[in-house]
Amino acid sequence: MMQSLYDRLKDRFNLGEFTGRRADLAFVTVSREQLRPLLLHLRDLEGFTHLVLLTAVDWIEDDTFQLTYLLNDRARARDIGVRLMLPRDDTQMDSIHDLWPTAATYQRELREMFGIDFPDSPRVNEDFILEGWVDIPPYRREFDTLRFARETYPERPGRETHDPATYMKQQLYPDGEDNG
Amino acid sequence: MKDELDKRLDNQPDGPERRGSLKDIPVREELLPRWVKGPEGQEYVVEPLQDYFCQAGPTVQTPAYTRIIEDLFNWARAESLWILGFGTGCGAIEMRPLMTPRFDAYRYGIQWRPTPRQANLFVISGYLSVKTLKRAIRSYEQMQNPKYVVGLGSCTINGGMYWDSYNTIKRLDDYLPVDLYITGCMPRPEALLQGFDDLKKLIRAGKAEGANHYAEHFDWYKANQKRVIKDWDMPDYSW
Amino acid sequence: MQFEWIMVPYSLLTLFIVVNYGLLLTALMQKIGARVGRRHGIPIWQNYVDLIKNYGIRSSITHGVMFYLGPVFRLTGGVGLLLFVPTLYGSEMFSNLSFAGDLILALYFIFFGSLGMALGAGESGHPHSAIGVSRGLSQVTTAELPFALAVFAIALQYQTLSVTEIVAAQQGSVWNWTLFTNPLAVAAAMLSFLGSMMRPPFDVVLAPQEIPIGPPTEYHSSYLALMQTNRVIFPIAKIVVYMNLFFGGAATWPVFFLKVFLIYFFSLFVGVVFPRFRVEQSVRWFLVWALPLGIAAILVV
Amino acid sequence: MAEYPDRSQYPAHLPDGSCDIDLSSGKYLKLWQGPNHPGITGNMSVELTVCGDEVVEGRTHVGYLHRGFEKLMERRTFIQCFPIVCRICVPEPDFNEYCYAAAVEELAGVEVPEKANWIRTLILEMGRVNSYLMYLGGQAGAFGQGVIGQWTTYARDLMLDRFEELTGARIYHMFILPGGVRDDLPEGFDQRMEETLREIESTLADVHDTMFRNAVFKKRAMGLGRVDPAWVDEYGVTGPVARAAGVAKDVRSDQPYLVYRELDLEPVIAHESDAYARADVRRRDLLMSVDLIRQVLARMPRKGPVMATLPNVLHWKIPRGETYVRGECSRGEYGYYLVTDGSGYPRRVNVRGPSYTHAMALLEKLIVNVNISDVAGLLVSLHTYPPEIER
Repeated sequence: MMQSLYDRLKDRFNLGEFTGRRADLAFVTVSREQLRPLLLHLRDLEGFTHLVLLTAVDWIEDDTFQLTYLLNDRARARDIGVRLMLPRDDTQMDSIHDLWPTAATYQRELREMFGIDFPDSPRVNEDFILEGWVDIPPYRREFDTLRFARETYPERPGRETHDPATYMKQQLYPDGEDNG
Repeated sequence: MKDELDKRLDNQPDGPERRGSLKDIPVREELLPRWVKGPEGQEYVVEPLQDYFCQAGPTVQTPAYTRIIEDLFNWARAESLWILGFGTGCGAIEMRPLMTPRFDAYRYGIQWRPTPRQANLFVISGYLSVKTLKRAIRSYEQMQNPKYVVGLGSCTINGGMYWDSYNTIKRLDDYLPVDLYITGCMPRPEALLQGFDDLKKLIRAGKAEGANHYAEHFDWYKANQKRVIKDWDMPDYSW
Repeated sequence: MQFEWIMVPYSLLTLFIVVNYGLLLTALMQKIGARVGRRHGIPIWQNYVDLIKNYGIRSSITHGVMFYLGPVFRLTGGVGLLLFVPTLYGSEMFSNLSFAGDLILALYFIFFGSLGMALGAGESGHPHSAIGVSRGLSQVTTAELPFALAVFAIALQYQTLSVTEIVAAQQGSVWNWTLFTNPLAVAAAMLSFLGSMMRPPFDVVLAPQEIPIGPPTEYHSSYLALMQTNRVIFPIAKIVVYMNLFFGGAATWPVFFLKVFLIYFFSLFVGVVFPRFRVEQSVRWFLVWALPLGIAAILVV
Repeated sequence: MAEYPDRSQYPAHLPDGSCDIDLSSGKYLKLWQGPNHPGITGNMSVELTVCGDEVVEGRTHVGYLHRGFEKLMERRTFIQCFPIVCRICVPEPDFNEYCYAAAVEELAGVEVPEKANWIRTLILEMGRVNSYLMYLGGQAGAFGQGVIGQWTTYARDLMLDRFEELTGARIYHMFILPGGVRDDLPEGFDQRMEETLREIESTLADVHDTMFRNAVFKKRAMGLGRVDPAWVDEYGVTGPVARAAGVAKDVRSDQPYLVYRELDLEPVIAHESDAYARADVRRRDLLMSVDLIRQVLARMPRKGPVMATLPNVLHWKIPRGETYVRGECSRGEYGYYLVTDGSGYPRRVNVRGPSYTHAMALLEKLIVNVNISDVAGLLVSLHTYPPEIER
């Protein structure tokens, strides 16, 4: 089902990598210029009327952010995830709040948690979740939450932590032989 | 609890240096000084932080009565715990069973008050994010002496599940004077009832003087609070 | 009848009995309400403990002079109402100062507390207080309207404004009660009674889910304790007025306790499973249902 | 007596709210509902600008419960993530466990035994019953009808007993883990469940009489917060809110997961789309859940394993991929978007909670022109749980 949709879309849009995940779920990569027409096409002609979520993945090794726009077509019970690769040094993206008003909330969160800017989105610069945040956006991979927590919030002495793997090894093989 | 706190106060931990601000946090607009036009056309300057709030800190309120009256009051305080209706974390979900047929804490003189002015027990129900901590401090300060704080769940004690989270505090007693902790994730209503029972014993014995402790070590608490709350845009003490 | 000094200790004794009865009665009502929710509810002495605790709070802050006076006014309203109507009919000891006051004074005292509260709560500067006060005043006003009409109706009926004489006219038999001689007036007054008891469906003034908790939001410690004291005196004083006007008064304490309990229970019984009206809905309700009854009562007389 | 602040110059501005509407005109008032407010659903706040009794503008503020789950999960192994996911949504934690487990299983290619799927369905429906019971009490409480909350919490306690019997915990069950479920049903569970269900049904009958047929409740709830069916797509509305607007949106029948394909269910819909219709849809949905629990217990296989064999979870690496798994929780569509990169840790987890759209964009749209008294009722009628907005 998703393959035939891809074949149809391929003729009209310049699409990138296609990943079929399940019979009713597939992901497709698209370029920045093509995103808006593609979303419009999916929404108005293919029946993907429900914006399920909009989020980002930080591929820090490749120096890119992946934006995922997940759309759902309820009538035909299928989903498509539209991927968009955004270079990490140019984190500006076009807002889609005029297609789905609810996208403004997602974009506000992305602005705060990843530092991806959506210039025209309403109230995008307002605090959403964090308040008085002084560090880099916390969902970026290079932000180390453990270090931040250690430096900011004093710990109560006496707390023990174990690395599960070594701890299990000690429990199971107290003599040090590891057959696994 | 108090002894342990005093010990810690003696050897003040040199907390980690405050991290340098990567971005400056502007003072909220409504807190900036501004000109206001009165109803008859006169203009005057309003400095919200100066004009709207009392700048004085809290004072130690000593029991001024004779021993026997103080004992009577302590008994009354113990038997009439009014919890502030502020569910700060997920522990709030066990509050409803606590006040309903199965557990019915009303039997023990426990009830909710929706405003901090009338409450005398603040139950911190679970982890506190920094944003909530700010509100919790203000709510706590608006309560009247004597007031008690109960920390609910492992996450108020040492961070619990969220020990490595960038947004939750790890030790509640750094920021508010805690009288009692109830462990668990999440603590069962029975545990809460037991905890309240123990709190009552503390109060009756006159040992729950958290509010005075807060007033005595006000600077220490404020320093701790300000270390975490980076955008401190409120008066130091909320009356 | 003239004022004599012995009336002062007698009145204080009345006050003492009423306060204690009120403390127990409100707790009992809460327990009955809790039973509907399948709970045991608070211990019967809980109100005493709360009162002691609130007087024992060490610190308190103020927002100005009226903030002090609000609870004082309110308490004055309750105590005054109680003292200027005869608590027990025909009793030398418990007629209080009723020779000096008449029905109009009682009506005035019923309103006096709310006005004092409005001034005090307004001073506290809390928006919830202000909203609660404006709601409270509009609702109390419309709720008092049928009551005032009912009072006029029975004043016309008995050709007197003196509470004592009205009670006297109802003695003899149960059938002499206003309840049976002028049922329309009683119906109007009882509907108005519901509106002034701050119980659902007419408790929008306090409304903890919306404006926690209305006028008393900023009140605490001794202020709150004063208001709590009033909260046990005022309903009973009001019920005493109702009892005297409509239910034949009471000649002995046991009858008094029973009648007060039953009238109080009426408001609980109606309200316990109801949600609350919004303020404009309750105003409309009083105007549509209670007011015509009151007018009809006057017309019938 | 403490000194008190000088309030002689108290201006029309209150210091606790910004004023982009010209507050100094004296016509408007900023009013914060929450976070320290009993009329708010959990720890969030709504900043209201009111004119008289009417709300001119409302803005939702969240983040008071933010713990950074999505970040924390990036530094926990797949099995370590499992105990923390349920903390995302307190009143109905099982959906987190299910969605997370299903996403991990799909990417790792683990086949779940059939019996585990039945038990999972059972747990999810039990959680739905809990959540709805809590909602009914909250909805009545928001209009001042406290006694309903007492009754439903009592019924919920009974269901929590069943949870405790099955999983050992009242709130956080941690029962559905990647690969299956932790344990089989205890002996005699069916019978005790049947007793509980009967008790819940009789409570619901009482609730129906005292709440849904109550003139005051009807007067307050009818016509409050109408959702236009056109907004369902625009604002990402799902679950009972959408179904009350006449859109039969229910993941259980649209894209059946677990064993819903084998159960008889029909999405409950209504058309009035106001607070009353939403409450009624939830009440009927609750009855359907009760029925589904009975169906599951009657039809589920009694033999077989409840757990698939997993590789050593301490060294469990999942190949690169991404997926989205959804389920229908009591508030709407709950989903997990999971991205893996071939290591032992999730690359990215994104939780799609239904409150995210309901409490933010939709609420801000609905709240305009609502009476202050009805704000709490409107909020509750959207059935939002703030922790799933901010995670």
